[in-house]
Amino acid sequence: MVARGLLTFKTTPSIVATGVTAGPLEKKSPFVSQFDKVYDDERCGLKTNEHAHAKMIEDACMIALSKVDSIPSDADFLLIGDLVNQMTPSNFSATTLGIPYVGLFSACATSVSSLVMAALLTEAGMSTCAVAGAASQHNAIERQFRYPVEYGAQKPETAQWTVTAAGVATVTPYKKGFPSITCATIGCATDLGMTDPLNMGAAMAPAAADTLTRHLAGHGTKASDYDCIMTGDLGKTGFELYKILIGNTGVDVKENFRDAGAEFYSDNPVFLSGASGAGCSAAVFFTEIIEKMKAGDYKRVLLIATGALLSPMSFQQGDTIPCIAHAVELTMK
Amino acid sequence: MDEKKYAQLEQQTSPKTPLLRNVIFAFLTGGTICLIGQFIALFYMTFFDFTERTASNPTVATMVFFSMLLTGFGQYKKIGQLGGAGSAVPITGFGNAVISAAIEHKSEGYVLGVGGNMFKLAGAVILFGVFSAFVVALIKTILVKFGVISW
Amino acid sequence: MISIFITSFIVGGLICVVGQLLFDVAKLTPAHTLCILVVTGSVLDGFGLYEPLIDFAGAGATIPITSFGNALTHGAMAEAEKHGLIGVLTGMFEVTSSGISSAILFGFIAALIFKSEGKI
Amino acid sequence: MKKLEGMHIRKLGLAIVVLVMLTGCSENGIRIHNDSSENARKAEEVFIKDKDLTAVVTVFHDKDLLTGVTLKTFSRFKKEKIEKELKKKLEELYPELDITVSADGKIWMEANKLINSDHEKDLGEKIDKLKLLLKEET
Repeated sequence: MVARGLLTFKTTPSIVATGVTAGPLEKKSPFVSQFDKVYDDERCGLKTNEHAHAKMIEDACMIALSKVDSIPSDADFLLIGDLVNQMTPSNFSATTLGIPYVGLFSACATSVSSLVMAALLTEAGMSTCAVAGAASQHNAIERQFRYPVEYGAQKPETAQWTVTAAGVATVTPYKKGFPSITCATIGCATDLGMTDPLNMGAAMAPAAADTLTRHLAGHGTKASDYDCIMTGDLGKTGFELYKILIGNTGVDVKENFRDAGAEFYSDNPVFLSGASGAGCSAAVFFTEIIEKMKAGDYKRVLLIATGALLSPMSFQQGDTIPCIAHAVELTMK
Repeated sequence: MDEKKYAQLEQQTSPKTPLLRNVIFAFLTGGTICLIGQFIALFYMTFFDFTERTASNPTVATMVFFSMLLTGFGQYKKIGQLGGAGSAVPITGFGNAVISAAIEHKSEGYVLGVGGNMFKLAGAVILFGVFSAFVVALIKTILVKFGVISW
Repeated sequence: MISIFITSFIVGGLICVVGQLLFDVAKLTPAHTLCILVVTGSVLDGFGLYEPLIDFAGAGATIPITSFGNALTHGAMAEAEKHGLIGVLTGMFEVTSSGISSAILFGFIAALIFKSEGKI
Repeated sequence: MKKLEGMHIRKLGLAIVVLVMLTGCSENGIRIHNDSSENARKAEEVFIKDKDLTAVVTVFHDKDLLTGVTLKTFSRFKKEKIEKELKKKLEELYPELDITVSADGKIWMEANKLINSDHEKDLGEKIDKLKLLLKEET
């Protein structure tokens, strides 16, 4: 049976390895000990931010592959994305890696959308080893979407800090002892007329709420069935709004609701509302969540990555911010 | 949920802009920058042949120089986060806009990058400054011609 | 003369408060705010009000961006006073602001020696 | 060590200059230096009557009359007007002299320096230089 946007994976592809790299500022994150590689230089010793961005993706992919004793030529697909114009960092890392590559863009929701694509390819029997993930680099993204990094603009408390991180996962057919992808929901682009690019959490919250509602209804589950329902990068402001929206639909909002953006820099006030960026959800999902699943703390989790689909041009032309949220359900059998 | 209701909910939930705090910090930051400017003007008046009026040019240039150092060493954005308009409105903020864009676009080369993007943020200020100067001077000249006002 | 330090602090601070209100109450971007202030300075000079403010507050009036509008208008009007209507045009090409030239100069020097860093 | 000491002295000197400027400026008073044949009393009376002024320094030298004044805080708004009016009054009193009146801090400082230094020979030159300075536009 085909249901709109709802996917169920009968073969339950597994995430057998993850690779997460992060920049120097991410040492302030409580998750830092779980990251595979943390650079001391935000440009990774390279000339430009964009080169560093590509290098981060490359290293994350190499780490994710090396954990299953593979090399890039063993991988069938590379499904990654970032936020820079035309995703050049992903493209450059794909050139270096030499894996058949599809660039994906769902803004900050790319971590889940790429994971879903990898699961689909695996389910169809077309892939035995797919690398999926997303990345962002603070300097490269800031200069594109907002102001030059050194520009002294006052950010409101709702503003989020784009993380410098890349997170990728190696997806293979079902393997015992690893978290596996059982089902997913592709979100609808939602736009409730928010226009403030310094309050992206508020813009993304309705999309996350919508996708969660659809996932629960479509797959016939309850929020309490999950050990953890983690959203991508709503930040503190967006997370509050999202919980209210979800509460309004009659779902019991309990402690199993978490947000990667709000937790990424814990309560450090200099990061204002929290973290954002494609790398934020990818880095937390592929460390904290996967580790907890492997350790047996979490049996069943729902990951909802959210993305604001704006461009600097659409904002300057006075358009609203359309948002997207994709959900993927992982279980530990 | 429709757009209006959500906008309302968003207004209620999002943290309020601390207006009073922002205004006070803007006043203190802006005031301090101007006070430093006054000391520099005094310096130029005391040690060089500048009058109060002519000292403003080297003072402005010196303030932009300070702005360059603060921007280059990554301090101006911290002042900006604290002071808001207090650091954006003085000429140092204009300098910061030009200098930060120049540093940022260095990676695209000195001609296309630095040259082409230096006035990305500050260009609008120059445009409206020059245009409004033209309009104001034109209007005043015409009014003087018709004897409505005098210089 | 000690009073000029006090007046420069207060007047400079107040101009910035106007900017902050434009940020927070009118919800304008920094670029819009600065443009409005520059035009304000230029119009004030048209009414002959900005120069007295400079006499009163010194750097408190010359350091905020409003003085940039004032300087340009003042240059254009000085030419217009001498040469009439054509002076408005010729004046426009003569007026300069030390703010722009120093920002260009130091901006380029900064690009030569500094790199941007996304640190906090 | 000597270099260090020199720096300290220079710094101290600078601090003193600033302090003197800050305190010295606020004191009321009229200083007149007269080495011309004119009677300075008439000018003094004008200065005393003018309520906008806080301090005056005046140098009479040959055919020159240089006056630097400091104004009350809120009178500074009318700086140009006050300068013009004062100049007019002085011109009526001393039609023979070339009169320069300024409320600019630089003139006030320099006029004070002229009186403090006893070099009378290049007084005229220095006054001419100040007049030139005033003519400069921003």
